[in-house]
Amino acid sequence: MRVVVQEAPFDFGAEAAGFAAGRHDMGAVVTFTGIVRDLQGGGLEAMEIEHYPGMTEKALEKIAKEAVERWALGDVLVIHRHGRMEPGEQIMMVATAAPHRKDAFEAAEFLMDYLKSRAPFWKKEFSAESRAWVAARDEDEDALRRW
Amino acid sequence: MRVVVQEAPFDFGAEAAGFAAGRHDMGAVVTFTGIVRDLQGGGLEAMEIEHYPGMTEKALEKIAKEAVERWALGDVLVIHRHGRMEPGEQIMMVATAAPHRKDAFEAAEFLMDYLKSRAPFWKKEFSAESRAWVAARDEDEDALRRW
Amino acid sequence: MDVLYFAWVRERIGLPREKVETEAATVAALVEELRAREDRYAAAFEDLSALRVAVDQELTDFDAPLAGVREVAFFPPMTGG
Amino acid sequence: MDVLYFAWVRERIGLPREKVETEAATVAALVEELRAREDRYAAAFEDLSALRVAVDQELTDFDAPLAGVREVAFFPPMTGG
Repeated sequence: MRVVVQEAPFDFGAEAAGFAAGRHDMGAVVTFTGIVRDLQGGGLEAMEIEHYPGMTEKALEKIAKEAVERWALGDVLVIHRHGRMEPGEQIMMVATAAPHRKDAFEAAEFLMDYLKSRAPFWKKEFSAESRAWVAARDEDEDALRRW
Repeated sequence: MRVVVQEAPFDFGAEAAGFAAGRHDMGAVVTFTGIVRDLQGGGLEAMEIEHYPGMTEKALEKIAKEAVERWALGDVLVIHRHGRMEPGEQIMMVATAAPHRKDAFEAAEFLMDYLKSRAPFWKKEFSAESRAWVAARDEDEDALRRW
Repeated sequence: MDVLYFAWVRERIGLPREKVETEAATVAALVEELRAREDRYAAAFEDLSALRVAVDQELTDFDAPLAGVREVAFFPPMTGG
Repeated sequence: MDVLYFAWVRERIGLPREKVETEAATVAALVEELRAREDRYAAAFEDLSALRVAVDQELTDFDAPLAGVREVAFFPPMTGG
């Protein structure tokens, strides 16, 4: 299990390739990558992600541990950036390895649902016209109820 | 949309990093990788995957196209190997890119469920003691019913 | 018509493909003809519920018609992914 | 006790953290004290349903007790991922 919170970009290809590499007991690896998406019609200059140093790491570790307890997983990776990012940049990734695909998929979705609404990150979008905090979506809160 | 059927290994890290790279309209990328898993207790020497040249490509393209029609996806990648592989080797991968994570996750699971039971591949496991065709699992057939 | 066999169907019959001259109207009728040929065919086609069939590279059922068909393939349930 | 503010709560109050001397027994009581201070606090804490609170870096509710607590943080619903 590895949890990383950092400002610098991460190398998604290298992280994905290195995750669970050499394991002969895992049949399935799932990764999710979150990417800065431009506004509808374009114009996003940057996204800034604020976080709560200390609590962030604790919250991510707690979520990762819960995934390991609830599903038959061989490994879990969570990387989440903070600071300034431009459209197309990778914000974060999770990866799960499991003997079977159902566990790998469910655990990755669980991690994402919890991370969206329970890890202390806040996104602000900057364009020429405006700067606005991204509002939490009701459907993200709803997504937690299935677990 | 890209569908690849090949005997040679593929570079998962490079494929994952290159997939949807440069897109500013996709907020979510999901990948699934299938890996040769050793037998319980070890002893698997190799897995051989037989396929049906011609039909395999058609079946994978049909499955990928259906995913693109059913979910709001920006791109889909399917790579599946055939031939001889050792424990820990990557058999196949799918990747999905979407504006939102729900579409990316669901489409990846849909692709995997269909690919498991509807793409003409057959796995045979070789160990010192035995060589045996992998039996289809009822739960894989059941998994199709949710779509 | 080309008839193809994969996985343990191929192993039981002992060849991956063959040309078959047939007047069979459906896949099921073709299977009956093949079964009657030799024990190895009878063994391969013993339990149709354990088999799948593709006609011109599309999955179908055993009652599919064979008129105009170029290629029929028999194999066990698939295990991709 | 350290009191931390994030995102638009931080922007409305105008600072990211401060030391607060308080006898408040619960988070809700602390919020009442802060609200009474100045308009910018009143604005930040206007609608508690739009806020979340963490006590010693654990998410909790507004009726959580403050005895022995070192750090309280106020922020809007999180938007990670």
